[in-house]
Amino acid sequence: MELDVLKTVEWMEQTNEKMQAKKDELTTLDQPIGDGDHGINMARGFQEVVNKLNDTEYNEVSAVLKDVAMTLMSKVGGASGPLYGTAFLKISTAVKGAGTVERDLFAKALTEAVNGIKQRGKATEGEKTMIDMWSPISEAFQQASDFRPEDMMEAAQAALESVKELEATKGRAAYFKEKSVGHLDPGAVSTFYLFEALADVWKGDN
Amino acid sequence: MELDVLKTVEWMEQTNEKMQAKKDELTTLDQPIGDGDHGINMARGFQEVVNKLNDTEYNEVSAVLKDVAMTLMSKVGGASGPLYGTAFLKISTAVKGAGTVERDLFAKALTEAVNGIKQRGKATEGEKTMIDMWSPISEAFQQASDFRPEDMMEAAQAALESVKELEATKGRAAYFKEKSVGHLDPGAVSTFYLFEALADVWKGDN
Amino acid sequence: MAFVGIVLISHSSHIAEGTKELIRQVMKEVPIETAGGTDEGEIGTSIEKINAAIEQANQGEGVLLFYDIGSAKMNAEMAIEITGRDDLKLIEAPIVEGSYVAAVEAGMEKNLDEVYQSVTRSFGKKQ
Amino acid sequence: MAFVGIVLISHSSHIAEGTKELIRQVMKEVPIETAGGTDEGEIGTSIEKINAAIEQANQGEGVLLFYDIGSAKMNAEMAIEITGRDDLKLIEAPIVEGSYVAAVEAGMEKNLDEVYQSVTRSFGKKQ
Ligand SMILES: Nc1ncnc2c1ncn2[C@@H]1O[C@H](COP(=O)(O)OP(=O)(O)O)[C@@H](O)[C@H]1O
Ligand SMILES: Nc1ncnc2c1ncn2[C@@H]1O[C@H](COP(=O)(O)OP(=O)(O)O)[C@@H](O)[C@H]1O
Ligand SMILES: [Mg+2]
Ligand SMILES: [Mg+2]
Ligand SMILES: [Mg+2]
Ligand SMILES: [Mg+2]
Repeated sequence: MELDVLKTVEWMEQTNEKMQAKKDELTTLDQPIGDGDHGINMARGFQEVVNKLNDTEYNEVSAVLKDVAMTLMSKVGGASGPLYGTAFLKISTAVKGAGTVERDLFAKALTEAVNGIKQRGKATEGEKTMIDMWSPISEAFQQASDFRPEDMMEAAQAALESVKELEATKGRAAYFKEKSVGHLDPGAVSTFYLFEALADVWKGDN
Repeated sequence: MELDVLKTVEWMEQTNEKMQAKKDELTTLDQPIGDGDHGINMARGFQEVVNKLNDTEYNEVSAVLKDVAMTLMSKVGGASGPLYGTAFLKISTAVKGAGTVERDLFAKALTEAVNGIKQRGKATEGEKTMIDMWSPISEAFQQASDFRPEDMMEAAQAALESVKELEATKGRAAYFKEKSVGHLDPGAVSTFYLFEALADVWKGDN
Repeated sequence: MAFVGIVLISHSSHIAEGTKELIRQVMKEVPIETAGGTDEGEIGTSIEKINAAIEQANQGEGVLLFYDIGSAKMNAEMAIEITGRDDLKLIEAPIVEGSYVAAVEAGMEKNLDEVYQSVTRSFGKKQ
Repeated sequence: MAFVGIVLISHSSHIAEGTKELIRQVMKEVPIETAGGTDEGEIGTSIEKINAAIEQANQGEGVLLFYDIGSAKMNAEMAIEITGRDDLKLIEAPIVEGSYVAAVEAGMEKNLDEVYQSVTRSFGKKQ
């Protein structure tokens, strides 16, 4: 894995395409245990991200990701705005100065992102939020040095299954208590797509 | 004292005239420790009362007072609506069946009114509300059998003085805590005018 | 399916309507009725509006009433007494935050007492 | 005379504006600014709106921020961090009832900590 400015922009473009394609799915997931806007939030947020990136020249991956963070924070009206925003801001800070981001650095940056989300949302693993996707993916990154995109997606897939059975104790879904069990968490699913887009870009590495 | 239907209507008309004349004063009193609408509330409420009474034929004092109560409840937007409304409703119930209301019956009715206000407002004497006017006036009524309008107004005047020094613990003025000391309570002042109007009608008794 | 109804009594029609809007995003079916402002559209509350809202909100499962400050409570109590019904409960809880919780609970088909208890557990008493 | 400012952060612009209207009836001078809805006027909150409101509300005596539910809190915290100021306090109290108390306290020229304490004493914590 080698993220340079071009690849990072590509990652965001592919993420945006997925969010547009999955807009209704994400919104539908947010209906039974939320306010039914997660797809709208993500589609708007990443569209704005892509608009911003296409309008700007970048010399550094860190700068790209900072603009991603800022755009998501200001353009997403819901909880996912500050959460994704914080995640990207942490990654941006962690990779500052690097021309291309190698796997090890990215793994470190992901740890920071997870901590950032936890802090921002005052939540931890097992509360049925996007943390339950970000955290296992980050974990997976820390392990084998021959880590491949397929391994990442395997971790993501496994995480998705287990999120369903959790009871929400943070965010809007928490109001539904035990009724939240059996539903997917919309933020975990959008996070899944974010990393799926990364896997696609990464697979094209050479 | 003898309140018949005619006198009761006259009492309300005189009260209305006073409330119209004192509208600005009552509103001004409600500004430093309230929301500045008591004069507006009273002027509107009693105007509607008079409109209602002029439109209706009555056989009984009780029926007049019931309409007074209902009108005040529905036409005054603030706390004074249900409070005055409750007071008049209690008086109406207490004098039910009486063709003319003599002093003793009225004294009994006033006790009911005071209890009604207390219950409605979950308040008691000394909390700087209209209770601190209704209660001493009612007390005064219970005593001497040669009780005259002048005695009633003396009690009312004395009450007015002491209300000023109380600290509000109920109603909007309670938010101002110790800062409420030194101000008159608007509801106590409008109650003063209500009984002043009664004194005027009563004085004209024979 | 019938749900516990919710009535939002506020001195300001904007507060009542905005709260309803916030709830409607998450709960489409639970009956939410507003009683905001006086009959003249000024700041204050109206017993008639409260009564009409109660009537509308009651699907037979009872109604939970929220109010904002002080005198709204007295008008709410009067309105409840006037109906003579015993399936109405006035609650001392934050109007915006409390009614949001109540709507979610009502949507899960909890009964009036259960909804009342859930909201009460979630918040301290009002001033 | 300078007062502690109040910022009302709500998912609904109606809730924020209605609350301001309720307070304005009793407190004319205390700065009250609203940050209601998203930049697009939809239900949600906006860091930019919050920042603008903070800016407007600060007369040098600091600002107390109220929010309605969940995610508004995160946006409020982000906005506060962005300013880098230490005279801003986010409070866990009912947005309507709490800000009313705060406005009265601020109008009595209490300082930021005193206003914060008064409101906290009056209400239990939010959910
Ligand atoms: N406190 C929190 N900590 C971590 N993630 C959270 C928290 N609150 C919400 N989320 C995530 O945000 C997602 C909801 O995002 P979105 O629907 O855009 O915002 P909102 O709930 O404000 O409408 C949830 O599915 C969950 O993954
Ligand atoms: N809980 C209460 N018990 C008794 N009287 C009260 C109570 N609350 C308010 N009042 C009376 O009502 C008066 C205020 O009436 P008004 O200004 O018309 O209503 P609001 O305060 O709703 O604007 C106060 O001056 C006080 O005398
Ligand atoms: Mg949502
Ligand atoms: Mg939302
Ligand atoms: Mg008033
Ligand atoms: Mg008023």
